[in-house]
Amino acid sequence: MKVTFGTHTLEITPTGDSYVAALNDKTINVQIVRADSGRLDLLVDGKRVTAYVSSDLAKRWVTLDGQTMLLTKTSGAKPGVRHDYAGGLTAPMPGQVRSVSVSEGEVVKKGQTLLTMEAMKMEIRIQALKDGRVKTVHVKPGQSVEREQILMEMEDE
Amino acid sequence: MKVTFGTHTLEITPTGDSYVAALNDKTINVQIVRADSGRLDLLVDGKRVTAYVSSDLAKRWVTLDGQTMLLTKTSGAKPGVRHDYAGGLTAPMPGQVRSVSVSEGEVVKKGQTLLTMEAMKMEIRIQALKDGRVKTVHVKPGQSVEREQILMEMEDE
Amino acid sequence: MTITPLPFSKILIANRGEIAIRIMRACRELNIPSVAVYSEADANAQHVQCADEAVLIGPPAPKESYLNVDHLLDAARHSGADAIHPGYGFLSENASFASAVESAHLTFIGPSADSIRAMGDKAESKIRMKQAAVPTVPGFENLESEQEFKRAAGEIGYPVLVKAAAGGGGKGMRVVHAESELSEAIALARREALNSFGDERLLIEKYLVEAHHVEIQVFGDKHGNLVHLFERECSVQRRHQKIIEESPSPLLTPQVRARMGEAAVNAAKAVGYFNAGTVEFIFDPRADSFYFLEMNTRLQVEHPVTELVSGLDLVQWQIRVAAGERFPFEQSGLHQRGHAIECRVYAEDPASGFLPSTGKLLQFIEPRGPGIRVDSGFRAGDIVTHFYDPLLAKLIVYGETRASAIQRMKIALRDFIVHGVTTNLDYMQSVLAHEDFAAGRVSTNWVEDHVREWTPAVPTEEALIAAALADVAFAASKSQSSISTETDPFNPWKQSNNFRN
Amino acid sequence: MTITPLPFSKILIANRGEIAIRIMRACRELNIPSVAVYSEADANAQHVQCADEAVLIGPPAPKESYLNVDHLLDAARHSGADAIHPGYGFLSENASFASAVESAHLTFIGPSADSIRAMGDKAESKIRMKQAAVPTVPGFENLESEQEFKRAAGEIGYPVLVKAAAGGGGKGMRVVHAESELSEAIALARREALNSFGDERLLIEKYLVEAHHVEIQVFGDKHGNLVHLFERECSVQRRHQKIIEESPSPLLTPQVRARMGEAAVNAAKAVGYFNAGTVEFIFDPRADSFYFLEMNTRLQVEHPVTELVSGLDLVQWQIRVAAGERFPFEQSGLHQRGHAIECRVYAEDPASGFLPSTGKLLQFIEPRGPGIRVDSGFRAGDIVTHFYDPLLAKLIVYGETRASAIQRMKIALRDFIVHGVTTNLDYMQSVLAHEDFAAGRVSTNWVEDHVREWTPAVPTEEALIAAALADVAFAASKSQSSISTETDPFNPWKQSNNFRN
Repeated sequence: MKVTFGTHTLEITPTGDSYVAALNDKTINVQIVRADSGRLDLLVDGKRVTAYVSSDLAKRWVTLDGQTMLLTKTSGAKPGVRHDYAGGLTAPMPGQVRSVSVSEGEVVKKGQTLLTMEAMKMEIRIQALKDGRVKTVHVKPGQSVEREQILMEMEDE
Repeated sequence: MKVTFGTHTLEITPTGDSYVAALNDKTINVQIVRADSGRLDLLVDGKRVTAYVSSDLAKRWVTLDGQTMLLTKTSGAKPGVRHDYAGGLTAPMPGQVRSVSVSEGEVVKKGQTLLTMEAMKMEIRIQALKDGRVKTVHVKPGQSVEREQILMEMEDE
Repeated sequence: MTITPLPFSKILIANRGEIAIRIMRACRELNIPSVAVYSEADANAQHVQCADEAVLIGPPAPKESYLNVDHLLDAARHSGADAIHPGYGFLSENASFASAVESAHLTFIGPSADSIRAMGDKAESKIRMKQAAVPTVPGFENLESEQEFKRAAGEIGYPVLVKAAAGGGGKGMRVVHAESELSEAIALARREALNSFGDERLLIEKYLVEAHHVEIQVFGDKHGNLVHLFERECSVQRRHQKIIEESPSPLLTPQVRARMGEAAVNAAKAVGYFNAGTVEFIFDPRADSFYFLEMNTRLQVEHPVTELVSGLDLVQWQIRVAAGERFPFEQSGLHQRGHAIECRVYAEDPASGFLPSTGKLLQFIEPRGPGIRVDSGFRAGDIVTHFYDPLLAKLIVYGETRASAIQRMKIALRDFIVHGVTTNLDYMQSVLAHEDFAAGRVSTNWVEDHVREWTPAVPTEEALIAAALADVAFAASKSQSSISTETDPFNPWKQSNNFRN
Repeated sequence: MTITPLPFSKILIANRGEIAIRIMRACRELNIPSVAVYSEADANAQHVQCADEAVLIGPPAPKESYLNVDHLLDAARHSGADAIHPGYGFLSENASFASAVESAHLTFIGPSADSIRAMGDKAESKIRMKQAAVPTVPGFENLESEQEFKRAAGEIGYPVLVKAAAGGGGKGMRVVHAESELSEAIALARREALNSFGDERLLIEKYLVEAHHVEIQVFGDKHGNLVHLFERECSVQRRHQKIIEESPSPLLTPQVRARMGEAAVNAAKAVGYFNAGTVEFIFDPRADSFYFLEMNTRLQVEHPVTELVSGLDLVQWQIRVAAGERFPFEQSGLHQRGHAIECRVYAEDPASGFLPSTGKLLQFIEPRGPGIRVDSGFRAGDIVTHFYDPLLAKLIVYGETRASAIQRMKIALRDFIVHGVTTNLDYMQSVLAHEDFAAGRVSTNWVEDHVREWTPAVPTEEALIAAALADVAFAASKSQSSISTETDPFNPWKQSNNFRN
């Protein structure tokens, strides 16, 4: 079984009562001691490891030793889809657009407030990441937006 | 859907977004508000009820309002199988037979110790429930027994 | 030795989340049925499941549900509740609501509307405190034009703090470092103030750079008894909102503690206070001086740390005091014992400026063990929406000493498993492990500096392996709840015969 | 303000279940890695999952694993542990084990082998206590023939108690009401004594009918400081084993408490005691008199109630004292605060004479909330076997007063969900709700009388409906973790328009 998370590809092979994982030119012996309710008790090269794992489509949430990591399962052939759409400003969280301070074609400075959003009773300012020109504005004040929805697109001046 | 637990038979009929349960000539409206991980949030005739339910083959463990009940799903046609095998003395719990104090054919008095078992570091005495005669002894000292395994059979004198 | 029956037949809790559940637990313990209210977004929320009854009060937007006084009073009438507990946030510090509750012949579980009004107006309260000889921060109130703000800020000296006169909880609050930032800060703060409190008035005051936030819990019955339950140190903040609180403060000497407690009791007495309240101070550890900041006329998010060190149940006492009970204790009989710390577990991403995170909770496993308490509002399967505050749970620990409480908290944070939303759990671990925290050197702007050094965990080899194997393992265990290997890897007989000889 | 590093690099816990986990938590908090030991039946047990390392020590039978001194010492050597904590039960009160541990140049986390030996022999300890002017129960030791037992019993007067000289925990103990029962009781007690302690000697003493079991927690460091941490009332018992314990006792006056505490400290001093120990007394509330029963030279199952009222972590202190630390407190600085109750949750059937119940835990949901602590040894999916004590968990609550602690415990018992084995949860609810318990009138034989009035819950209509619907509902929610109905039943707009106007 071959699995890819981002830039890491693992080859997992069952061998009797355990598994061999090949990763980054290393070979690791893994045994599943117990698996229930999103919890895995493993022996990784003889060391006891408890991992909590949840799946949400291609995403895998993993907690190990109190550290939580989010992995995305990708097809090994293609690079993963990037969330920060090139040149686009996306909504950091779901909410409502409060105001749009710029119009299409306007030249803006790095750090300038382009748009404000409201979510969870907070006001969030969306600012320009660098100097440039507003290419397209996709949203209007009052509009509800999803997380990672593209709000506006920028281009170099 | 018709379900029988012991002497009670329920008829459950889905109606739109809820169910109608017919039980003991009563009709009860039930709605499932949420169901996950062995927990049911119900509306029973409009009253909020949280029930914890687990299944183990035909058995159903149900906790309601802090009271835990064990139900056994039976076929509506036949009465349930009785656990206290007629005339037989069964092991109250899994363990090991320590000693057998009587032999086949022996006449015994009510309350007389017939056999001792050991389980969980305790010594348990199996006593005659009434006066009678030992018909058959099925076990030997040192033998491991399961819960409800028949240890010996008795007959009237 | 039985509990005296209280005069309430039913209590409506005008709140949601962990605090609604906390209050319902207290109701249950006092044998009083509780009524939950909920918005359309909260139909499946834990606080609804936890109550004896529940009433829908409107759409998700707070203005149309949890902040809607008419709907709440209708819900109380409808359900036959005779008292209302407002929790914290929402309408808890709204004097008009307290008045409306009393006008409807219901008991408001909190202070009088007059006390709330007096302390709710930050400008007015500051004047009152000056009169009561409680030390206050240099600042100005009742400013209108931008010119007036500019003049005031110049006189105080930058940095200054612009904040809502009616505010609290960090909403409508902005630090301004230079005159060029003042105009936008005023506009934003005004809008947030209006949105959060329905009142856009602002005040301006000196912003202390190395300030610590130390507050005193006060409590009064309706018979004139007013005590304090010692301090809480609440200096670990982001966006002016507390994330870690503790009691005792590592910085207060017994002398300063006594003086601060006395000042807090005087502040509360000046407004005829009863029920639970908190007097917040800015504390300058270099000068051992403190200034009155504001009084929160309600139960505080961080009340559990006080419960653990004082041994008192603050929420039960809120209900008892509202019912007219008299304190059986006096100030001299109250003592701090041990050390308590609270960490607020938020659905938010510390790596992206603590922006809230939403989603379905795929796992939600609370830590447990001696000295660990979790006040939470969620369970696995629940959905965290963007409509409300992203507080998932409060993790509180008790230890004999500060060092042992810190150690216990580090472990508890590691044992708290939340999947489906990003949380600040990992970040708080780094704060607890930091030498500045151990030394009590964390002032209110420390997080802003420290979070830049912090990065979330990078996937390890073991994480990649666990993620890959999970698909296999959980698929195999679907029909049964666990799988076990027959052979045991630690079997010593595999290696040697030393035990069998 | 950091924790002083202790001289142990690794601690082996020679036990299993909840107490092994409790000790591992303390190790983690003191930054010391822990080593679990386990039998073949416990390969998947929680205490194994909880440890930093785990070593298999033999087959399921305790004699071949948890009671096997050689295997335990080999495991310690193998893993590099330099101290051993015995927990309670198993080898915890075995002087030879304590000696063997010290001979192997490891630290035994407990009292000296000499103290254990002196108190372990019930006959010898009674003589010692008489010498130390600690009041003792009338009785006889060193009896051999049945004739001698008969003569002794006759002299004391029936009912009498026959018990193991080396015993503890109700094992090898029989109440004899008449001479005709004496012979079988001696035979059974001898066999149990031999089986449990490897020593068949018995003693005989007066059995007090309305007796209460009150015990005093003592604690000594290795520098001659010996304090007591007040009493625990442990009169709710079945088969001479405690099921509910509390502190303070509802029956003790401050005067009796002080006298009993002093007697306990004297008892401990008489055997040069250090580390945690418990002096058990029989208490006659009508005469306010008490008699020394025995001393348990180990940590007690019910230590959490003392932790909650004293604010001290007894297990951490056991390790610290073993490491040579000195108490930073004195008797005068120790106080009881509030009230704590413990309920022992057993896999057993109260309706069948409290016989143990075995099986797979289909659900195991622990109650939570302020003032609730659960020390457990299981999680859902675990299997309860017949090899060991059927204790699933200890549920402990804290309240400001006894009445509020009882109320909190009632709720916590209701919220504890265990499926797959029969438990005593429902039965304990009936005890907590009984007027005799509220009035503190429960003596040690109360359960035997009371349990006859008690019957388990009869399936209700709602239970039948829930059981029938579960098959449908859980089948539907297999692919997703929860299902919700679109329409909300509490929608007030369905009934009226009062909120929309």
